[in-house]
Amino acid sequence: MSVPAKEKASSFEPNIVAFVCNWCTYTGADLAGTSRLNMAPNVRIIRLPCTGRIDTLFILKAFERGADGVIVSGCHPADCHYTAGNYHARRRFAVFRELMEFMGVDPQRITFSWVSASEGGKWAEVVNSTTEKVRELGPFVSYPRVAHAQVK
Amino acid sequence: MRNGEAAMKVGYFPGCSLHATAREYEESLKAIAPALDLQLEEIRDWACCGATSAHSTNHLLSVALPARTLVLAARQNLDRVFAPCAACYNRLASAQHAIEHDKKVASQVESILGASFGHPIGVLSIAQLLSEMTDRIRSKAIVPLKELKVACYYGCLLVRPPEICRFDDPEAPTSLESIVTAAGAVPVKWDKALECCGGGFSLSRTASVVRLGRSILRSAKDSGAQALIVACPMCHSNLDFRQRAINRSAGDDRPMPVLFISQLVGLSMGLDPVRLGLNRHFVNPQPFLSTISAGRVEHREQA
Amino acid sequence: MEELRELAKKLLQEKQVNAVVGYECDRRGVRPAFVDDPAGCDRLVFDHRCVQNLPAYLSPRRTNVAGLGRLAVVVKQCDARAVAGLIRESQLKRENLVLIGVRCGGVAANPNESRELGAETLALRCYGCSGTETAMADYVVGEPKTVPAAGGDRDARLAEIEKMSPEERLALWKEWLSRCTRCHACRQVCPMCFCERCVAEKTQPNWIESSPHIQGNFSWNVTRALHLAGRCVDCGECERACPAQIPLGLLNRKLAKIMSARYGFAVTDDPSTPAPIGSYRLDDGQEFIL
Amino acid sequence: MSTSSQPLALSAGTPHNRSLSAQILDVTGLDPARCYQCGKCSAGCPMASEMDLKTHEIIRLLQLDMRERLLASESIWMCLTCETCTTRCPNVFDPAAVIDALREIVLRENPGLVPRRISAFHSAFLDQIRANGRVFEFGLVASYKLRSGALFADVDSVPGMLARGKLALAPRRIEAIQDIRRIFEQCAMERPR
Amino acid sequence: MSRIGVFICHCGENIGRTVDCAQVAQAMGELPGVVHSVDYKYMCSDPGQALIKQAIKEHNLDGVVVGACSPHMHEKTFRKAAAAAGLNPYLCEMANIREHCSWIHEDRAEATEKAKGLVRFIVEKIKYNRPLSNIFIPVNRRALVIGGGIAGIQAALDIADGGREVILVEKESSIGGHMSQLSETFPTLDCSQCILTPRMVEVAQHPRIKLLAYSEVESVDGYIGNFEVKIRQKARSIDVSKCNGCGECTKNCPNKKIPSEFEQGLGFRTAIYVPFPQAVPNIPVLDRDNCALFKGRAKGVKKQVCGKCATVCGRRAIDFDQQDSFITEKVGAIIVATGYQLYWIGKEQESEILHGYGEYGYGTIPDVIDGLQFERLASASGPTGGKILRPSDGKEPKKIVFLQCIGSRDRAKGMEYCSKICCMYVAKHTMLYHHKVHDGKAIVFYMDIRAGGKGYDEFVRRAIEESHALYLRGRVSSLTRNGDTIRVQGVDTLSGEPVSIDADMVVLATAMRPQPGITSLAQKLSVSYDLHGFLNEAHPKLRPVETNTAGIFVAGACQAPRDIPDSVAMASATASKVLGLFSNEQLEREPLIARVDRQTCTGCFHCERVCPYGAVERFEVKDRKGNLIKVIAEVNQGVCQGCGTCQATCPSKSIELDGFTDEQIFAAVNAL
Repeated sequence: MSVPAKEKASSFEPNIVAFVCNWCTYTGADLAGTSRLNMAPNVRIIRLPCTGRIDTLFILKAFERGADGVIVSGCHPADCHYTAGNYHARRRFAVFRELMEFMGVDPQRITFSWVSASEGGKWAEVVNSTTEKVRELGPFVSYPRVAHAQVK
Repeated sequence: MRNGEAAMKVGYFPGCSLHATAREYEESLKAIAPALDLQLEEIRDWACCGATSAHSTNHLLSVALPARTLVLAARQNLDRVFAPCAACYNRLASAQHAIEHDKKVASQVESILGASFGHPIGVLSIAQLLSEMTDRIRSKAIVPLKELKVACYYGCLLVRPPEICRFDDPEAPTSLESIVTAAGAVPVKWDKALECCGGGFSLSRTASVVRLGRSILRSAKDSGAQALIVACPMCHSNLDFRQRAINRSAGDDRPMPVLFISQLVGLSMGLDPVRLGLNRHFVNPQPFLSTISAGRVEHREQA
Repeated sequence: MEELRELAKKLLQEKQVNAVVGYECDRRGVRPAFVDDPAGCDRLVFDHRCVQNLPAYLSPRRTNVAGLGRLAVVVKQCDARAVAGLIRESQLKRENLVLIGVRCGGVAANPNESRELGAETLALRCYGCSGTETAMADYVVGEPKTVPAAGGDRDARLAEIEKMSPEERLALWKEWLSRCTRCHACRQVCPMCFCERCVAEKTQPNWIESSPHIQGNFSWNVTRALHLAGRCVDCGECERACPAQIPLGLLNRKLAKIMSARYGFAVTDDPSTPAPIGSYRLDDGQEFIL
Repeated sequence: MSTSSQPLALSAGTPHNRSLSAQILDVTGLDPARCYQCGKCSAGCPMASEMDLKTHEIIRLLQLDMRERLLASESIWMCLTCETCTTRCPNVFDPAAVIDALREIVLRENPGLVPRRISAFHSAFLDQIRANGRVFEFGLVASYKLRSGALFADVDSVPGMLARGKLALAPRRIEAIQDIRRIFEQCAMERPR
Repeated sequence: MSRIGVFICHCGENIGRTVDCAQVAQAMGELPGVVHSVDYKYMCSDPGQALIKQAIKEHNLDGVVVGACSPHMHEKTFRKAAAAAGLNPYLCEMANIREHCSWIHEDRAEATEKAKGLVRFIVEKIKYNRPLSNIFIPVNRRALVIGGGIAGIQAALDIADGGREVILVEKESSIGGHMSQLSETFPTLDCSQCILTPRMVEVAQHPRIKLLAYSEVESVDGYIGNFEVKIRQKARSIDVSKCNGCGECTKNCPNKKIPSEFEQGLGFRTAIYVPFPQAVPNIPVLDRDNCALFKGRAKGVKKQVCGKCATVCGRRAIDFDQQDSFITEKVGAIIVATGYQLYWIGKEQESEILHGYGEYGYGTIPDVIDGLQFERLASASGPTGGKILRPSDGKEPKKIVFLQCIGSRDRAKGMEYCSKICCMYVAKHTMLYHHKVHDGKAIVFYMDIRAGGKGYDEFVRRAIEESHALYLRGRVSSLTRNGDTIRVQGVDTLSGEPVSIDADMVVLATAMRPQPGITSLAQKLSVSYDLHGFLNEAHPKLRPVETNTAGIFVAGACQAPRDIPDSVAMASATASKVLGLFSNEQLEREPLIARVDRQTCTGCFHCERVCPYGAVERFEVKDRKGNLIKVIAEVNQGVCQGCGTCQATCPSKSIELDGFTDEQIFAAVNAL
C-alpha cells in the first residue's frame, strides 16, 4: 500500500467535533458567545456531563464518520463538577493519544484542553487554532472511514 | 545495632589535627580500639578535607577534596569511614550527601577527580561509632569512675545539620551520654552542649573564641561537671589550649579538664593515662585523675 | 516432572481439588490438559513447549471450566499475572484455587517447537525474565533453571515503527489490520477478555462495525488494545492465536511502555497492586492538554 | 541594619533573573524568597553580637537585591557555619549555605572586600593543602602570621605546643600530591588575597 | 418512526441576524422522523411556548427539539412547557444555535449550515431519548451532630429549634468542648462559662435533642436523607437512669491525685469524676484505668479492692460490670463538628510529618506551658482559683514570655498554615495577666499580627497600649533552663537586635490541629481531608459548610482553625442547610443517573473504582433456588450524581447514563 501524499485541498473546510463537559467548557463556550467572540464555524459541540463520560469510541466513531479533527475539553484539574471525572479522563486520553499516534493518527488532529466556565477567550483560541491546524493537515481521508452516509 | 558482633572494621580518616595538635585523640583511639575489637583501617594517602577554608571559599573544592578520600575508601572496599574530628566528619558527610543528592555537583566532581564514585560510603562520627558499641564499652569498663560527673559537649557539627548527619536528635542529642554512661560516668544536664566553640576562628578571631568558650565553660562548671567531654579536636583546642585565656577573661580560676570521649572510655578500661595522651593537655588533668584513682601523668604548666 | 505428577496426584487423592489444569503431550507438541482422575496425572508434563497461558481457562466466561469447582493450575511466573489480574477484577477468588508454581527457565514461542530452547526459539515474553516461580504459588515444583539469553532487543520492531512518519505508520497498520477477519481468536485466548458480551458485539448502538472491513477492524483493534491497557499480562497468546498474523503484541507492548513511562506501572503477579486505569494521581502528566 | 542614612534605593530595574537572589538560587538551590524574616537564625547565632548585619538581615538584603552593601559586609565572614540557623529555620531554608555562597561570590567578583585576617587564614590554610595535601599546622600558623600581620599573637603558645609534641616542625606530603594540584586547578580556585 | 417537532427561535434578531432560521427549519423538516418544523421570533415567550404545546397535541409529538439559546438558559422552560402539554419533559431538548453559532459567526451561509448541523445532532439524539421520571428520595428528617463543642451545640440547638430532631454525639462525658475550658473570650473579655453554660443546659433540656455523651460514631452507612449510623455508647460504669448527680461517689473516691484533663494537667481529679462542675449531663464517669477496683481486677486479685463509690451511692447507680453498648440511629443529614486539639511540642508526634521543638526542650522545661494551660490558670474556676501561678513552685511569675506561631507557619515542624486564633488569644492573655499581676511584665514574640475581625485589631492595640505588653517581632531560637528561670534566646527583627530574656514563665501559642481520630471518622463518612486532617469543604468560597458527600456538613475547627464566632456562624450555616434539606419529605432529583444492564455486566467493577461518589454497589444475582450466579454492579440512585465516568470506563458498555446514553451520543456522532 502506498503512502498517501499530503491530503490537502486549497479551499478545504475541516469538519471538527468537540466533545465537551457541561459545567466548564460548555459554559465557557456560552461565555464566548455572550462575549461575541468571533471564531471559525468548523467546530460543532456535543455536550456531555463530564469529560469522564467521553469514551474513546466517540472519537473513533467521529473519525469514521468523516470528522477531520476532534476536540475534547473539560474542567481544569481540581475544578471537576464531579470532583474526579477529569482525572480519569486525563489518563484515558493520555494513553489513547499515544496509541493513536503509534498507529499513525497525527495527534494534531485531536486537541485536548481544559477550558473553564470563565475562559471564553481560551475556548475561541482552542477552536481557532484547532481549525487552523486541521486545515493545514488536510482532509483525513486516509483514516479508515465508513461510507459517508449523506444525511445533509 | 552492631553491639555484640565480632570484630568491626571501619575505614579511618584521622584528619590533619590528629597528627599534630590533637595527637592524644589518635593515641587514645588506637589505645581503646583493640579492647573494643575495632579495626581502624586508615585510608591510604588521604588528604585534608578542606575544612572551613574550602567551604567558605569554593563549594566545588569543598566537595572535591573529601570526595577524593571517599573514592579512595571505596577502592579499599570500605563501606564506612570513621572521621574522629567533628569538622572532618561534617565535610566528608556533606560531600557524600552532595554526591548522592546533587547530580550536577556530583558529575562535576567526578570529572575533576577523573574517577567515578563507587558504592555510597557511610561516614561515621565518633558519637555514632561508639554508640554502636556501648555494650562492649560497658563490658570493658573495669575501673569504677565513682559517679564521675561529666558534661558531654557536642559542639555544632556532631549532629548537625540533621539531613547530613541523619543520626541522633539535632536539638536534644543523647549519643555521647549513652557512651559515657556505658563507661560508668554520669552525664550532667546542662544547656550549652550544642553551642559553638568558635571553631576555625581560633587564630583569626581569638576574642570571639574566648567569648564563646566562656559561656560554655561557665555552664559546664555551674552544672557540677568534673570534666568536659568533647569529640572534636577544634573544640578541644578552643576549650583546653585557650582555657587559661578564657578563665582569665571571666575572672574564674577553676580549671575544667577537657577530655576526648575516647580518653574517658580508655580510663574506664584502666588504660594508662599517658597511653591515652593525657599528658599532652594544657589544663592539668592530675587532680581529676586522682579523683578516679587513675595513674599519674607528668604535667607541664602553660608558660 | 515426577514431582509435578506426584503433587497433582496427591491434590486429587486428598480431594483438595476437583481437577488439575496442566499440560500434556499431543502428537505435535504440548496442549492444555484437564485431569480429574489421580491415575491420569502421569499425562502431565512441563517443559519449554508449555507455552499456553492456562489461567485463560479460569475466567467465569468458561462456564464448563468454572463448573469443575476447585482447581489446581500449573502456572509460570507470567501466567500468574493473569491469575492476579482476574482476582483484582473480581473474576476469581484466590481461595478457590491451588497454584502450582513451576520454575520454568523460559518457553519457546511455539508449543510445537522441536528444537532446543535458545536465543532463536525463545518466546519474546521470556526476554529478561528470571524464570523463577511466582510469589503466589502454593506449591513450587522443579529445579531452578536459567532462561537462555535473549536473541536481541525485544522491542526493536516497536522502536522502528516509532521512528516512522505518521503516514507510514497509518499505512502499515491499515495494511496489517485489513487482514483481520474478525475471528476474535485474540479475544478468545486472552485471559483478561472475560466480558459476558463484548463491546464488539453490542448492537445498540453498534460502536464497532462487525463485518471484516478496515474501518471496523481499526476500531476493534484499537478498542481491544485500550481495554487491555494496564491489564494486559503480556503472555503473547493473542499474537500467537491470530490466524492473520497481525502483530498484535506491538499494540500491547506499546501500551505497556506508555503505562510504565507515564504511571510507573508494570504488570505484576501481585493482585493487590491497583491498575493504572481506574486510578489517578493529582499530578498525572498533562503535557498534551492545552 | 540601621546605619545607613540614605533611603533604600531598591534596584527595581534589575530583572529578577539577574538579581543576587537568582544567583544564589542557581548556586545553592535555595530561594531567598522563602525567608519570611522571623529572625530565628539571628536569635540563635553565636556570632550575632559581633555582626553588623545579623543573619536575617543578610537574607533581607538579598531579598532587596542590595548587592553592594551585602557583599561589602564583614558579617558574611563571621559565620562559623555551626548550622544552628539551618537546623532551626522554620522554612527549611539554609542560611549557612547561603552565606558560604555569598563568600564565594565575593571572592570571585571582588576579593579585595575580604577582611585581611580572614583571607590570610584561608590562603594560608589552602596553600598548605595545595603544597602538601594536608595541613601542617606550624607552617599554617607561620604563614598566617606573615599574611595577616598579627605577628606576635599567640607566639607564647609555641613552646607549650612543642613540649606536648603537638607541633611537627617539618611538613609531610602525601604521595599523590598531583591529585590535589589537579583538584585545585580544576576547581578554578580563586585565591583570596 | 419518531414524531419529532423542531422549533427554531430567531431570538429577535439575535439568531435571525446571522442564521437563516426559516431555512434551518425547512431543512430539519426534511429529516426522517421530523413531522413538524417551524421557526418563530421568540420561542421562550408565552406565544412561543404555546406554539410548542399546541404542536405536541396537534401532531402527537414524541420529541421536541428547540433550536435556540444555551440549554443552561432555557432548558427548564421548554421542558416545563412540554410537560404541560403531556409530553415527558426528558423528551424535550435544546440545540444551542445562539451562543454557539449566531453570536460567534458573521458569515450567514456558514452560520446557517452550522446551525443545521447543531440542530441535526439533537434531532438524531432525541430519537433515542426515553421518558424519564424524576427520582424521589425519602428524607429521614432527623440530624446527627458529631461533637458537642460550641459548634455542635449551636448546630443542634438551631436544628432543634427549627422543629427537627437532633442526635448529638459527644465523645467526652460532658458537652462543652474547649470553650468550657476558656477563662474569658476575645475581643470582649466576657466569661466563657457564663455564655456557654446556658446553651449547654438548653441542649440537655431540649425535647428534640437526644444527647449521647461519652459516645462515638462507630460506622456510617447510606446516603443523603438516609444515613444509618451506629453509635458506641462507652461504658461509664454508671446507670444513667438512676444517677441524680449528687456527687457522693466523687467525694468519696480515695484516688484523688489523677491529673485532670479538663485542667490540662494543672489540677487533679478522682477516678470517678465529673470533668467540671457545670458538666452536662451532670453524671460522673468512672476512669477504669485509674480505678483501684479495676486495677485490682486487672492484676487478678480475687477480693474486690475498693468499691467506696458504690457503697456511698444511695441510688445504687454504680455498675462496675457495664459494657459498651451500641445503638443505631437513622438520620437524613450529618454535621461534623469535632473541633481541634493543640499541637504538642514533644519529641513523640502522632504523625511522621510533624516534628517537636527540641530547641524548646521538647516540653520538658518546667513552667513552659501552652495557651490552654494558661486559660486554666486564668480561670476563676481553675486549679489556682484564677491566680496566675507557676506550676513548678506556685510562685507568681513576674515576667511571662508569650511565643506565637509555635508549630504554626513552621514548615520545618510540618504545619505551614496559620492557626488564626493565636494572635488574638495571646493579646487576651497579656491583658488577663496585666489585670491579675499589676507589676508583671508580658513580652510577646510574634511574626505578624493577624487581627482581622470586628474589634480585633483594637483589642490587640489595647493589649499593647493599655496593658503594656511588649511586642517583639521575631522567633525565639531556644528555650533553656537558667536556674529557676527560663532563658529565652530571641530577636527583635525590627531593631535587628538579638534579645535574651530570663522569664519566670513561657506560654506557647501552639498550633491548632484537628482532633486525633479525625481521619478515621472522615473515612467512615467518605469525606475528604487535607494533609493535616482538616476536613475539606465542597467549595472554598461557595460551599464552605458542605462536603463532597451530599448530606454531610462541617462546622468549626474540624475544617480549619476557627475562633468562636466563626465556629458558631458555620454551625448556624450548617443548621440552615440541614433545615432546608428537611423542608421536604422527599428529595427530588433529575433522573440523569447511571443504571446497570444486569444481563451483560460481568462484575469487573471498573465502574466502582472510578466512581467519585462510591455510588456503585455490589449486587448478587441468584437463581430461583437462591444459588449465587454472579456478583454485578448496581448503582445507588441516591448517591449517583450522573457524571458518566463509569460508562466510559465499562469495557462491555453495560452501564448507561440516562440522558447521555451511548445510543444518543452514537446517533449524534452519526449525524456528522
